[in-house]
Amino acid sequence: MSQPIKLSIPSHPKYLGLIRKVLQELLDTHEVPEETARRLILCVDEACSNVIKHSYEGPCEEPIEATFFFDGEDFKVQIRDYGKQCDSSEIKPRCLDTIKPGGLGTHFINEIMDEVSYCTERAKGTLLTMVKKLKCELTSGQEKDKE
Amino acid sequence: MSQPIKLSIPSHPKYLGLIRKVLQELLDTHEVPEETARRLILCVDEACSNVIKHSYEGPCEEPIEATFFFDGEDFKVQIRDYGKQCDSSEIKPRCLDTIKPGGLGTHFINEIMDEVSYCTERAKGTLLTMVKKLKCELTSGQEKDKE
Amino acid sequence: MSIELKLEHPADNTVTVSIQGDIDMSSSTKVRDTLTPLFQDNNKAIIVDLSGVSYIDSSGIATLVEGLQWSHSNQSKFRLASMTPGVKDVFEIARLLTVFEVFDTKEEALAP
Amino acid sequence: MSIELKLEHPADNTVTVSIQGDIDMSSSTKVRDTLTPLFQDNNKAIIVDLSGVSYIDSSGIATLVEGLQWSHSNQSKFRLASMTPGVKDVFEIARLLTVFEVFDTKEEALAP
Ligand SMILES: Nc1ncnc2c1ncn2[C@@H]1O[C@H](COP(=O)(O)OP(=O)(O)O)[C@@H](O)[C@H]1O
Ligand SMILES: Nc1ncnc2c1ncn2[C@@H]1O[C@H](COP(=O)(O)OP(=O)(O)O)[C@@H](O)[C@H]1O
Repeated sequence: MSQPIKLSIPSHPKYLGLIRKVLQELLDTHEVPEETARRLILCVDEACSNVIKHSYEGPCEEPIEATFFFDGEDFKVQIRDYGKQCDSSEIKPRCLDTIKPGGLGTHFINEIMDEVSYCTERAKGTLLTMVKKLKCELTSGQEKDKE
Repeated sequence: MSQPIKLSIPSHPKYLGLIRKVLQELLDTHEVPEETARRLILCVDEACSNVIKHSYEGPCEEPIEATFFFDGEDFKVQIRDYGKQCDSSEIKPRCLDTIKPGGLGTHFINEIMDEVSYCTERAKGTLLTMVKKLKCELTSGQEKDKE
Repeated sequence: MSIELKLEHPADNTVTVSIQGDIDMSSSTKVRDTLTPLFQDNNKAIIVDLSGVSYIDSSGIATLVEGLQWSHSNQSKFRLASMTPGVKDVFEIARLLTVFEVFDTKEEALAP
Repeated sequence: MSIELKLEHPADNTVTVSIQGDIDMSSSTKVRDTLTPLFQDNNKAIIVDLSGVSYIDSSGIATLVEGLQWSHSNQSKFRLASMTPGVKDVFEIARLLTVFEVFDTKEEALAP
Protein backbone atom coordinates (compact mmCIF):
# COMPACT_ATOMS: atom_id res chain seq x y z
CA MET A 1 0.00 0.00 0.00
CA SER A 2 1.36 3.39 -0.90
CA GLN A 3 1.85 6.32 1.45
CA PRO A 4 -1.49 8.07 2.07
CA ILE A 5 -2.37 11.68 1.30
CA LYS A 6 -3.51 13.56 4.39
CA LEU A 7 -5.39 16.81 4.63
CA SER A 8 -6.36 18.58 7.81
CA ILE A 9 -8.81 21.50 7.78
CA PRO A 10 -10.54 23.51 10.49
CA SER A 11 -14.13 22.44 11.08
CA HIS A 12 -15.76 25.07 8.87
CA PRO A 13 -17.92 24.76 5.73
CA LYS A 14 -15.69 27.24 3.87
CA TYR A 15 -13.02 24.52 3.60
CA LEU A 16 -15.32 21.88 2.08
CA GLY A 17 -14.52 23.18 -1.41
CA LEU A 18 -10.82 22.73 -0.68
CA ILE A 19 -11.24 19.13 0.39
CA ARG A 20 -13.35 18.39 -2.71
CA LYS A 21 -10.66 19.92 -4.96
CA VAL A 22 -7.92 17.86 -3.32
CA LEU A 23 -9.87 14.65 -3.73
CA GLN A 24 -10.83 15.47 -7.33
CA GLU A 25 -7.17 16.08 -8.19
CA LEU A 26 -6.09 12.89 -6.41
CA LEU A 27 -8.74 10.73 -8.10
CA ASP A 28 -7.75 12.26 -11.44
CA THR A 29 -4.12 11.32 -10.78
CA HIS A 30 -5.25 7.76 -10.17
CA GLU A 31 -7.47 7.79 -13.27
CA VAL A 32 -10.66 7.03 -11.36
CA PRO A 33 -13.64 7.39 -13.77
CA GLU A 34 -15.44 10.74 -13.57
CA GLU A 35 -18.77 9.44 -12.24
CA THR A 36 -17.14 7.35 -9.50
CA ALA A 37 -14.93 10.30 -8.56
CA ARG A 38 -18.00 12.57 -8.25
CA ARG A 39 -19.70 10.09 -5.93
CA LEU A 40 -16.65 9.58 -3.73
CA ILE A 41 -16.30 13.36 -3.43
CA LEU A 42 -19.96 13.56 -2.36
CA CYS A 43 -19.38 11.01 0.41
CA VAL A 44 -16.34 12.83 1.79
CA ASP A 45 -18.15 16.18 1.64
CA GLU A 46 -21.17 14.70 3.45
CA ALA A 47 -19.00 13.04 6.10
CA CYS A 48 -17.17 16.33 6.77
CA SER A 49 -20.45 18.28 6.85
CA ASN A 50 -21.72 15.81 9.46
CA VAL A 51 -18.59 16.31 11.55
CA ILE A 52 -19.12 20.08 11.46
CA LYS A 53 -22.84 19.76 12.29
CA HIS A 54 -22.97 16.87 14.70
CA SER A 55 -19.51 16.15 16.19
CA TYR A 56 -18.41 19.76 16.66
CA GLU A 57 -22.01 21.10 16.79
CA GLY A 58 -21.21 24.01 14.48
CA PRO A 59 -18.25 25.64 12.74
CA CYS A 60 -15.19 25.98 14.98
CA GLU A 61 -11.42 25.91 14.88
CA GLU A 62 -11.07 22.20 15.72
CA PRO A 63 -9.51 19.99 13.04
CA ILE A 64 -11.07 17.54 10.63
CA GLU A 65 -8.43 15.15 9.33
CA ALA A 66 -8.99 13.31 6.07
CA THR A 67 -6.65 10.53 4.98
CA PHE A 68 -6.85 9.00 1.51
CA PHE A 69 -5.37 5.57 0.74
CA PHE A 70 -5.08 3.71 -2.54
CA ASP A 71 -4.66 0.09 -1.55
CA GLY A 72 -4.53 -2.07 -4.64
CA GLU A 73 -8.04 -1.92 -6.03
CA ASP A 74 -9.50 -0.29 -2.93
CA PHE A 75 -9.86 3.41 -2.25
CA LYS A 76 -10.06 4.03 1.47
CA VAL A 77 -10.79 7.32 3.19
CA GLN A 78 -10.71 8.03 6.89
CA ILE A 79 -12.28 11.08 8.51
CA ARG A 80 -11.10 11.81 12.03
CA ASP A 81 -12.61 14.37 14.38
CA TYR A 82 -12.02 15.24 18.03
CA GLY A 83 -15.57 16.30 18.85
CA LYS A 84 -18.57 14.84 20.61
CA GLN A 85 -18.89 11.06 20.45
CA CYS A 86 -22.16 9.24 19.99
CA ASP A 87 -23.31 5.67 19.71
CA SER A 88 -22.46 4.76 16.12
CA SER A 89 -25.84 3.01 15.78
CA GLU A 90 -27.40 6.50 15.94
CA ILE A 91 -25.62 7.55 12.76
CA LYS A 92 -28.04 6.37 10.12
CA PRO A 93 -30.35 7.70 7.41
CA ARG A 94 -33.98 8.38 8.14
CA CYS A 95 -36.69 6.53 6.23
CA LEU A 96 -36.80 8.13 2.78
CA ASP A 97 -40.48 7.41 2.13
CA THR A 98 -41.57 10.83 3.33
CA ILE A 99 -40.21 13.69 1.26
CA LYS A 100 -38.74 16.23 3.63
CA PRO A 101 -35.55 18.22 3.97
CA GLY A 102 -32.51 16.66 5.67
CA GLY A 103 -31.29 13.20 6.58
CA LEU A 104 -29.75 12.35 3.22
CA GLY A 105 -26.01 12.54 3.98
CA THR A 106 -25.65 9.12 5.58
CA HIS A 107 -27.92 7.65 2.89
CA PHE A 108 -25.50 8.86 0.19
CA ILE A 109 -22.55 7.43 2.10
CA ASN A 110 -24.21 4.05 2.61
CA GLU A 111 -25.42 3.83 -1.01
CA ILE A 112 -22.08 4.75 -2.58
CA MET A 113 -19.46 3.17 -0.32
CA ASP A 114 -18.81 -0.56 0.00
CA GLU A 115 -17.75 -0.41 3.65
CA VAL A 116 -18.63 2.22 6.26
CA SER A 117 -17.66 2.08 9.93
CA TYR A 118 -17.59 4.60 12.75
CA CYS A 119 -15.14 3.98 15.59
CA THR A 120 -15.31 5.90 18.87
CA GLU A 121 -12.89 3.71 20.82
CA ARG A 122 -10.57 6.59 21.59
CA ALA A 123 -10.29 9.36 24.17
CA LYS A 124 -11.94 11.96 21.96
CA GLY A 125 -13.89 12.04 18.74
CA THR A 126 -14.68 9.59 15.98
CA LEU A 127 -12.85 7.83 13.18
CA LEU A 128 -15.00 7.16 10.14
CA THR A 129 -13.58 4.65 7.67
CA MET A 130 -15.11 4.34 4.20
CA VAL A 131 -13.94 1.91 1.54
CA LYS A 132 -14.83 1.81 -2.14
CA LYS A 133 -13.77 -1.12 -4.28
CA LEU A 134 -12.62 0.44 -7.52
CA LYS A 135 -12.10 -2.73 -9.52
CA CYS A 136 -15.58 -3.03 -11.01
CA GLU A 137 -15.74 0.75 -11.49
CA LEU A 138 -12.43 0.86 -13.36
CA THR A 139 -13.45 -2.09 -15.51
CA SER A 140 -16.85 -0.65 -16.35
CA GLY A 141 -15.12 2.62 -17.22
CA GLN A 142 -12.87 0.76 -19.64
CA GLU A 143 -15.82 -1.14 -21.07
CA LYS A 144 -17.52 2.16 -21.80
CA ASP A 145 -14.40 3.39 -23.58
CA LYS A 146 -14.55 0.38 -25.85
CA GLU A 147 -18.13 1.00 -26.94
CA MET B 1 -4.08 32.65 14.94
CA SER B 2 -6.48 30.30 13.23
CA GLN B 3 -6.13 26.55 12.92
CA PRO B 4 -3.68 25.69 10.11
CA ILE B 5 -4.39 23.66 6.99
CA LYS B 6 -2.10 20.65 6.68
CA LEU B 7 -1.37 18.52 3.66
CA SER B 8 0.88 15.49 3.61
CA ILE B 9 1.97 13.94 0.30
CA PRO B 10 4.43 11.20 -0.64
CA SER B 11 7.76 12.54 -1.89
CA HIS B 12 6.97 12.31 -5.60
CA PRO B 13 6.72 14.99 -8.31
CA LYS B 14 3.31 13.69 -9.39
CA TYR B 15 1.82 15.25 -6.24
CA LEU B 16 3.24 18.74 -6.80
CA GLY B 17 0.20 19.68 -8.85
CA LEU B 18 -2.02 18.65 -5.93
CA ILE B 19 -0.15 20.83 -3.46
CA ARG B 20 -0.30 23.79 -5.86
CA LYS B 21 -4.07 23.32 -6.28
CA VAL B 22 -4.61 23.21 -2.52
CA LEU B 23 -2.61 26.35 -1.97
CA GLN B 24 -4.31 28.17 -4.87
CA GLU B 25 -7.70 27.33 -3.40
CA LEU B 26 -6.64 28.37 0.08
CA LEU B 27 -5.17 31.68 -1.07
CA ASP B 28 -8.34 32.32 -3.08
CA THR B 29 -10.43 31.71 0.06
CA HIS B 30 -8.31 34.31 1.85
CA GLU B 31 -8.56 36.74 -1.08
CA VAL B 32 -4.81 36.95 -1.63
CA PRO B 33 -4.15 38.86 -4.88
CA GLU B 34 -3.52 36.69 -7.93
CA GLU B 35 0.12 37.69 -8.51
CA THR B 36 1.09 37.18 -4.86
CA ALA B 37 -0.70 33.84 -4.85
CA ARG B 38 1.22 32.72 -7.95
CA ARG B 39 4.52 33.58 -6.32
CA LEU B 40 3.71 31.86 -3.03
CA ILE B 41 2.70 28.76 -4.96
CA LEU B 42 6.05 28.87 -6.80
CA CYS B 43 7.94 28.95 -3.49
CA VAL B 44 6.08 25.99 -2.05
CA ASP B 45 6.51 24.01 -5.27
CA GLU B 46 10.26 24.77 -5.31
CA ALA B 47 10.66 23.87 -1.65
CA CYS B 48 8.89 20.54 -2.18
CA SER B 49 10.93 19.83 -5.35
CA ASN B 50 14.09 20.42 -3.31
CA VAL B 51 12.91 18.00 -0.64
CA ILE B 52 12.30 15.34 -3.31
CA LYS B 53 15.68 16.00 -4.99
CA HIS B 54 17.97 16.76 -2.08
CA SER B 55 16.46 15.53 1.21
CA TYR B 56 15.06 12.25 -0.06
CA GLU B 57 17.48 12.04 -3.02
CA GLY B 58 14.76 11.08 -5.46
CA PRO B 59 11.06 10.16 -5.52
CA CYS B 60 10.06 7.77 -2.75
CA GLU B 61 7.19 6.93 -0.41
CA GLU B 62 8.38 9.13 2.47
CA PRO B 63 6.10 12.03 3.44
CA ILE B 64 6.40 15.74 2.75
CA GLU B 65 4.21 17.68 5.19
CA ALA B 66 3.10 21.18 4.33
CA THR B 67 1.36 23.36 6.91
CA PHE B 68 -0.24 26.67 5.98
CA PHE B 69 -0.99 29.35 8.59
CA PHE B 70 -2.76 32.66 8.25
CA ASP B 71 -1.55 34.68 11.22
CA GLY B 72 -3.03 38.17 11.07
CA GLU B 73 -1.29 39.77 8.11
CA ASP B 74 1.31 37.02 7.78
CA PHE B 75 1.08 33.94 5.65
CA LYS B 76 3.36 31.24 7.00
CA VAL B 77 4.16 27.90 5.42
CA GLN B 78 6.19 25.09 6.90
CA ILE B 79 7.61 22.20 4.89
CA ARG B 80 8.70 19.20 6.93
CA ASP B 81 10.65 16.24 5.63
CA TYR B 82 12.22 13.20 7.30
CA GLY B 83 15.14 12.80 4.90
CA LYS B 84 18.84 13.59 4.81
CA GLN B 85 19.89 16.60 6.84
CA CYS B 86 22.51 19.08 5.73
CA ASP B 87 24.09 22.24 7.04
CA SER B 88 21.46 24.88 6.32
CA SER B 89 24.21 27.25 5.14
CA GLU B 90 24.62 24.92 2.13
CA ILE B 91 21.07 25.61 0.99
CA LYS B 92 21.54 28.71 -1.11
CA PRO B 93 21.28 29.95 -4.67
CA ARG B 94 24.29 29.91 -6.97
CA CYS B 95 25.60 33.15 -8.45
CA LEU B 96 23.16 34.08 -11.21
CA ASP B 97 25.70 35.95 -13.37
CA THR B 98 26.42 32.93 -15.51
CA ILE B 99 23.42 31.70 -17.46
CA LYS B 100 23.16 27.95 -16.92
CA PRO B 101 20.48 25.44 -16.02
CA GLY B 102 19.64 24.81 -12.33
CA GLY B 103 20.15 26.53 -9.04
CA LEU B 104 17.12 28.83 -9.25
CA GLY B 105 14.74 27.30 -6.71
CA THR B 106 16.28 28.82 -3.59
CA HIS B 107 16.70 32.12 -5.45
CA PHE B 108 12.93 32.25 -6.05
CA ILE B 109 12.25 31.42 -2.40
CA ASN B 110 14.64 34.08 -1.11
CA GLU B 111 13.37 36.76 -3.52
CA ILE B 112 9.69 36.18 -2.84
CA MET B 113 9.52 35.33 0.87
CA ASP B 114 10.14 37.78 3.71
CA GLU B 115 11.55 35.18 6.08
CA VAL B 116 13.16 31.84 5.27
CA SER B 117 14.72 29.47 7.79
CA TYR B 118 15.79 25.84 7.72
CA CYS B 119 15.85 23.97 11.02
CA THR B 120 17.50 20.57 11.41
CA GLU B 121 17.43 20.41 15.19
CA ARG B 122 15.45 17.21 15.28
CA ALA B 123 16.14 13.47 15.05
CA LYS B 124 15.38 13.27 11.33
CA GLY B 125 14.87 15.66 8.46
CA THR B 126 14.38 19.37 8.08
CA LEU B 127 11.70 21.95 8.86
CA LEU B 128 11.62 24.85 6.42
CA THR B 129 9.65 27.89 7.58
CA MET B 130 8.74 30.61 5.09
CA VAL B 131 6.82 33.77 5.95
CA LYS B 132 5.26 36.30 3.62
CA LYS B 133 3.88 39.56 4.99
CA LEU B 134 0.63 40.05 3.13
CA LYS B 135 -0.20 43.52 4.39
CA CYS B 136 1.54 45.54 1.67
CA GLU B 137 0.42 43.03 -0.95
CA LEU B 138 -3.20 43.23 0.11
CA THR B 139 -3.07 47.02 0.26
CA SER B 140 -1.43 47.35 -3.14
CA GLY B 141 -4.08 44.98 -4.49
CA GLN B 142 -6.78 47.27 -3.12
CA GLU B 143 -5.00 50.34 -4.49
CA LYS B 144 -5.04 48.74 -7.91
CA ASP B 145 -8.76 48.09 -7.58
CA LYS B 146 -9.34 51.76 -6.93
CA GLU B 147 -7.59 52.88 -10.10
CA MET C 1 -15.97 29.00 -5.18
CA SER C 2 -18.60 31.56 -4.20
CA ILE C 3 -22.12 31.03 -5.42
CA GLU C 4 -24.18 33.46 -7.50
CA LEU C 5 -27.93 33.63 -7.89
CA LYS C 6 -29.84 35.61 -10.50
CA LEU C 7 -33.57 36.29 -10.38
CA GLU C 8 -35.74 37.04 -13.41
CA HIS C 9 -39.45 37.55 -13.93
CA PRO C 10 -40.26 36.22 -17.40
CA ALA C 11 -44.04 36.37 -16.75
CA ASP C 12 -46.56 37.45 -14.13
CA ASN C 13 -46.22 35.50 -10.87
CA THR C 14 -43.35 33.52 -12.41
CA VAL C 15 -39.74 33.77 -11.34
CA THR C 16 -36.62 32.01 -12.56
CA VAL C 17 -33.66 31.54 -10.26
CA SER C 18 -30.38 30.81 -12.05
CA ILE C 19 -27.67 29.41 -9.81
CA GLN C 20 -23.98 29.51 -10.63
CA GLY C 21 -21.53 27.57 -8.44
CA ASP C 22 -21.31 24.57 -6.12
CA ILE C 23 -24.19 24.12 -3.68
CA ASP C 24 -22.73 22.73 -0.46
CA MET C 25 -23.04 23.41 3.27
CA SER C 26 -21.20 26.72 2.84
CA SER C 27 -23.47 28.06 0.10
CA SER C 28 -26.87 26.40 0.60
CA THR C 29 -27.84 29.07 3.15
CA LYS C 30 -27.48 31.66 0.41
CA VAL C 31 -29.70 29.57 -1.87
CA ARG C 32 -32.29 29.25 0.90
CA ASP C 33 -32.11 32.99 1.64
CA THR C 34 -32.92 33.67 -2.00
CA LEU C 35 -35.67 31.09 -2.34
CA THR C 36 -37.53 31.59 0.94
CA PRO C 37 -38.80 35.14 0.20
CA LEU C 38 -40.16 33.84 -3.10
CA PHE C 39 -42.33 31.32 -1.24
CA GLN C 40 -44.07 34.18 0.56
CA ASP C 41 -45.05 36.15 -2.52
CA ASN C 42 -47.93 35.55 -4.82
CA ASN C 43 -45.70 33.46 -7.03
CA LYS C 44 -47.40 30.73 -8.99
CA ALA C 45 -44.24 29.24 -10.54
CA ILE C 46 -40.61 29.12 -9.50
CA ILE C 47 -38.12 27.68 -11.99
CA VAL C 48 -34.64 26.90 -10.73
CA ASP C 49 -32.04 26.85 -13.53
CA LEU C 50 -29.27 24.48 -12.42
CA SER C 51 -27.15 24.63 -15.59
CA GLY C 52 -24.39 26.44 -13.71
CA VAL C 53 -24.28 23.95 -10.85
CA SER C 54 -21.89 21.03 -11.20
CA TYR C 55 -22.04 20.00 -7.56
CA ILE C 56 -24.86 19.70 -5.05
CA ASP C 57 -24.84 17.96 -1.66
CA SER C 58 -27.59 16.96 0.78
CA SER C 59 -27.87 20.48 2.21
CA GLY C 60 -28.58 21.81 -1.31
CA ILE C 61 -31.13 19.07 -1.94
CA ALA C 62 -32.80 19.90 1.41
CA THR C 63 -33.21 23.51 0.29
CA LEU C 64 -34.84 22.46 -2.97
CA VAL C 65 -37.13 20.05 -1.11
CA GLU C 66 -38.43 23.06 0.80
CA GLY C 67 -39.45 24.53 -2.57
CA LEU C 68 -41.22 21.31 -3.44
CA GLN C 69 -43.13 21.40 -0.13
CA TRP C 70 -44.15 25.01 -0.76
CA SER C 71 -45.44 24.11 -4.23
CA HIS C 72 -47.50 21.22 -2.85
CA SER C 73 -49.13 23.28 -0.11
CA ASN C 74 -49.78 26.28 -2.38
CA GLN C 75 -50.90 24.63 -5.62
CA SER C 76 -47.93 26.31 -7.27
CA LYS C 77 -45.13 25.07 -9.53
CA PHE C 78 -41.57 24.45 -8.37
CA ARG C 79 -39.54 23.20 -11.33
CA LEU C 80 -35.92 22.29 -11.86
CA ALA C 81 -34.25 22.89 -15.22
CA SER C 82 -30.98 21.98 -16.95
CA MET C 83 -29.40 19.63 -14.42
CA THR C 84 -25.78 18.76 -15.13
CA PRO C 85 -24.94 15.03 -15.04
CA GLY C 86 -23.32 15.37 -11.60
CA VAL C 87 -26.39 16.99 -10.07
CA LYS C 88 -28.78 14.55 -11.77
CA ASP C 89 -26.80 11.65 -10.31
CA VAL C 90 -27.17 13.03 -6.78
CA PHE C 91 -30.95 13.41 -7.26
CA GLU C 92 -31.08 9.83 -8.51
CA ILE C 93 -29.22 8.42 -5.51
CA ALA C 94 -31.57 10.48 -3.30
CA ARG C 95 -34.50 8.89 -5.22
CA LEU C 96 -35.87 12.36 -5.88
CA LEU C 97 -35.49 12.59 -9.65
CA THR C 98 -39.08 11.43 -10.19
CA VAL C 99 -40.44 13.40 -7.24
CA PHE C 100 -39.46 16.81 -8.65
CA GLU C 101 -40.68 18.26 -11.92
CA VAL C 102 -37.45 18.17 -13.92
CA PHE C 103 -36.96 19.74 -17.38
CA ASP C 104 -34.06 19.63 -19.83
CA THR C 105 -34.16 23.38 -20.49
CA LYS C 106 -35.39 26.51 -18.79
CA GLU C 107 -37.64 27.19 -21.78
CA GLU C 108 -39.42 23.85 -21.39
CA ALA C 109 -39.81 24.47 -17.66
CA LEU C 110 -41.43 27.84 -18.46
CA ALA C 111 -44.14 26.31 -20.65
CA PRO C 112 -47.36 26.03 -18.65
CA MET D 1 -2.42 17.89 -15.18
CA SER D 2 -0.49 16.05 -17.87
CA ILE D 3 1.51 18.11 -20.32
CA GLU D 4 1.17 18.06 -24.11
CA LEU D 5 3.71 19.13 -26.71
CA LYS D 6 3.04 19.69 -30.41
CA LEU D 7 5.75 20.05 -33.04
CA GLU D 8 5.33 21.89 -36.35
CA HIS D 9 7.68 22.74 -39.21
CA PRO D 10 6.47 26.05 -40.63
CA ALA D 11 9.67 26.50 -42.71
CA ASP D 12 12.91 24.71 -43.58
CA ASN D 13 15.13 24.15 -40.54
CA THR D 14 12.51 25.84 -38.37
CA VAL D 15 10.41 24.10 -35.76
CA THR D 16 7.76 25.37 -33.40
CA VAL D 17 7.06 23.58 -30.13
CA SER D 18 3.67 24.38 -28.58
CA ILE D 19 3.37 23.40 -24.95
CA GLN D 20 0.07 22.89 -23.14
CA GLY D 21 0.07 22.39 -19.36
CA ASP D 22 2.04 23.20 -16.24
CA ILE D 23 5.83 22.78 -16.49
CA ASP D 24 7.04 21.48 -13.14
CA MET D 25 9.40 18.80 -11.87
CA SER D 26 6.94 16.11 -12.96
CA SER D 27 6.63 17.34 -16.56
CA SER D 28 9.88 19.13 -17.38
CA THR D 29 11.53 15.81 -18.31
CA LYS D 30 8.96 15.43 -21.07
CA VAL D 31 9.73 18.95 -22.29
CA ARG D 32 13.46 18.17 -22.29
CA ASP D 33 12.86 14.85 -24.10
CA THR D 34 11.05 16.76 -26.83
CA LEU D 35 13.55 19.61 -27.12
CA THR D 36 16.84 17.71 -26.91
CA PRO D 37 16.47 15.80 -30.22
CA LEU D 38 15.76 19.13 -31.92
CA PHE D 39 19.16 20.43 -30.78
CA GLN D 40 20.88 17.64 -32.70
CA ASP D 41 19.23 18.26 -36.04
CA ASN D 42 20.11 20.87 -38.59
CA ASN D 43 17.60 23.21 -37.04
CA LYS D 44 18.33 26.89 -37.40
CA ALA D 45 15.38 28.14 -35.34
CA ILE D 46 13.32 26.69 -32.53
CA ILE D 47 10.29 28.66 -31.38
CA VAL D 48 8.64 27.61 -28.13
CA ASP D 49 4.99 28.68 -27.91
CA LEU D 50 4.17 29.10 -24.22
CA SER D 51 0.60 30.39 -24.62
CA GLY D 52 -0.77 27.18 -23.07
CA VAL D 53 1.53 27.29 -20.05
CA SER D 54 0.23 29.09 -16.99
CA TYR D 55 2.84 27.70 -14.60
CA ILE D 56 6.58 27.10 -14.88
CA ASP D 57 9.06 26.34 -12.11
CA SER D 58 12.87 26.31 -11.97
CA SER D 59 13.07 22.87 -13.57
CA GLY D 60 11.15 24.18 -16.58
CA ILE D 61 13.33 27.27 -16.79
CA ALA D 62 16.43 25.03 -16.64
CA THR D 63 15.19 23.09 -19.64
CA LEU D 64 14.64 26.28 -21.65
CA VAL D 65 18.10 27.55 -20.64
CA GLU D 66 19.51 24.44 -22.32
CA GLY D 67 17.86 25.64 -25.54
CA LEU D 68 19.44 29.03 -25.09
CA GLN D 69 22.86 27.44 -24.65
CA TRP D 70 22.36 25.37 -27.80
CA SER D 71 21.41 28.48 -29.78
CA HIS D 72 24.51 30.32 -28.59
CA SER D 73 26.90 27.54 -29.47
CA ASN D 74 25.27 26.82 -32.85
CA GLN D 75 24.50 30.32 -34.13
CA SER D 76 20.86 29.30 -34.18
CA LYS D 77 17.69 30.90 -32.85
CA PHE D 78 15.88 29.77 -29.70
CA ARG D 79 12.85 31.99 -29.16
CA LEU D 80 10.04 32.09 -26.67
CA ALA D 81 6.57 33.25 -27.70
CA SER D 82 3.27 34.17 -26.02
CA MET D 83 4.23 34.00 -22.36
CA THR D 84 1.30 34.16 -19.96
CA PRO D 85 1.63 36.72 -17.11
CA GLY D 86 2.46 33.97 -14.61
CA VAL D 87 5.30 32.59 -16.70
CA LYS D 88 6.65 36.06 -17.52
CA ASP D 89 6.77 36.86 -13.82
CA VAL D 90 8.88 33.76 -13.11
CA PHE D 91 11.32 34.73 -15.89
CA GLU D 92 11.53 38.21 -14.42
CA ILE D 93 12.32 36.98 -10.91
CA ALA D 94 14.94 34.68 -12.49
CA ARG D 95 16.37 37.78 -14.27
CA LEU D 96 16.11 35.92 -17.57
CA LEU D 97 13.45 37.94 -19.37
CA THR D 98 16.09 40.05 -21.15
CA VAL D 99 18.44 37.10 -21.70
CA PHE D 100 16.02 35.15 -23.88
CA GLU D 101 14.56 36.36 -27.18
CA VAL D 102 10.93 36.82 -26.14
CA PHE D 103 8.05 37.62 -28.54
CA ASP D 104 4.41 38.46 -27.94
CA THR D 105 3.15 36.08 -30.60
CA LYS D 106 4.35 32.98 -32.41
CA GLU D 107 4.02 34.86 -35.71
CA GLU D 108 6.42 37.59 -34.57
CA ALA D 109 8.84 34.96 -33.32
CA LEU D 110 8.75 33.30 -36.76
CA ALA D 111 9.80 36.47 -38.59
CA PRO D 112 13.51 36.31 -39.39
N1 LIG E 1 -20.39 12.68 12.65
C1 LIG E 1 -21.55 12.47 13.34
N2 LIG E 1 -21.56 12.52 14.68
C2 LIG E 1 -22.70 12.33 15.36
N3 LIG E 1 -23.88 12.05 14.78
C3 LIG E 1 -23.94 11.96 13.46
C4 LIG E 1 -22.78 12.17 12.65
N4 LIG E 1 -23.14 12.03 11.36
C5 LIG E 1 -24.46 11.75 11.37
N5 LIG E 1 -24.96 11.72 12.61
C6 LIG E 1 -26.36 11.41 13.00
O1 LIG E 1 -26.99 10.74 11.91
C7 LIG E 1 -28.16 11.47 11.48
C8 LIG E 1 -28.34 11.37 9.96
O2 LIG E 1 -27.31 12.09 9.30
P1 LIG E 1 -27.51 12.59 7.83
O3 LIG E 1 -28.10 11.48 7.03
O4 LIG E 1 -26.21 13.11 7.32
O5 LIG E 1 -28.59 13.75 7.88
P2 LIG E 1 -28.60 15.15 8.63
O6 LIG E 1 -27.20 15.47 8.98
O7 LIG E 1 -29.19 16.07 7.59
O8 LIG E 1 -29.49 14.96 9.81
C9 LIG E 1 -27.93 12.89 11.96
O9 LIG E 1 -29.15 13.57 12.17
C10 LIG E 1 -27.18 12.66 13.27
O10 LIG E 1 -28.05 12.38 14.33
N1 LIG F 1 15.83 20.50 1.02
C1 LIG F 1 17.17 20.54 0.79
N2 LIG F 1 17.98 19.68 1.42
C2 LIG F 1 19.30 19.70 1.20
N3 LIG F 1 19.91 20.57 0.35
C3 LIG F 1 19.16 21.45 -0.32
C4 LIG F 1 17.75 21.49 -0.12
N4 LIG F 1 17.26 22.48 -0.90
C5 LIG F 1 18.30 23.02 -1.56
N5 LIG F 1 19.46 22.41 -1.21
C6 LIG F 1 20.81 22.76 -1.69
O1 LIG F 1 20.78 24.09 -2.23
C7 LIG F 1 21.20 24.09 -3.59
C8 LIG F 1 20.44 25.12 -4.39
O2 LIG F 1 19.08 24.73 -4.53
P1 LIG F 1 18.22 25.31 -5.70
O3 LIG F 1 18.43 26.76 -5.78
O4 LIG F 1 16.81 24.90 -5.48
O5 LIG F 1 18.78 24.68 -7.04
P2 LIG F 1 18.89 23.16 -7.55
O6 LIG F 1 17.98 22.36 -6.69
O7 LIG F 1 18.47 23.25 -8.97
O8 LIG F 1 20.34 22.81 -7.36
C9 LIG F 1 21.00 22.67 -4.06
O9 LIG F 1 21.85 22.33 -5.13
C10 LIG F 1 21.29 21.85 -2.81
O10 LIG F 1 22.66 21.63 -2.66
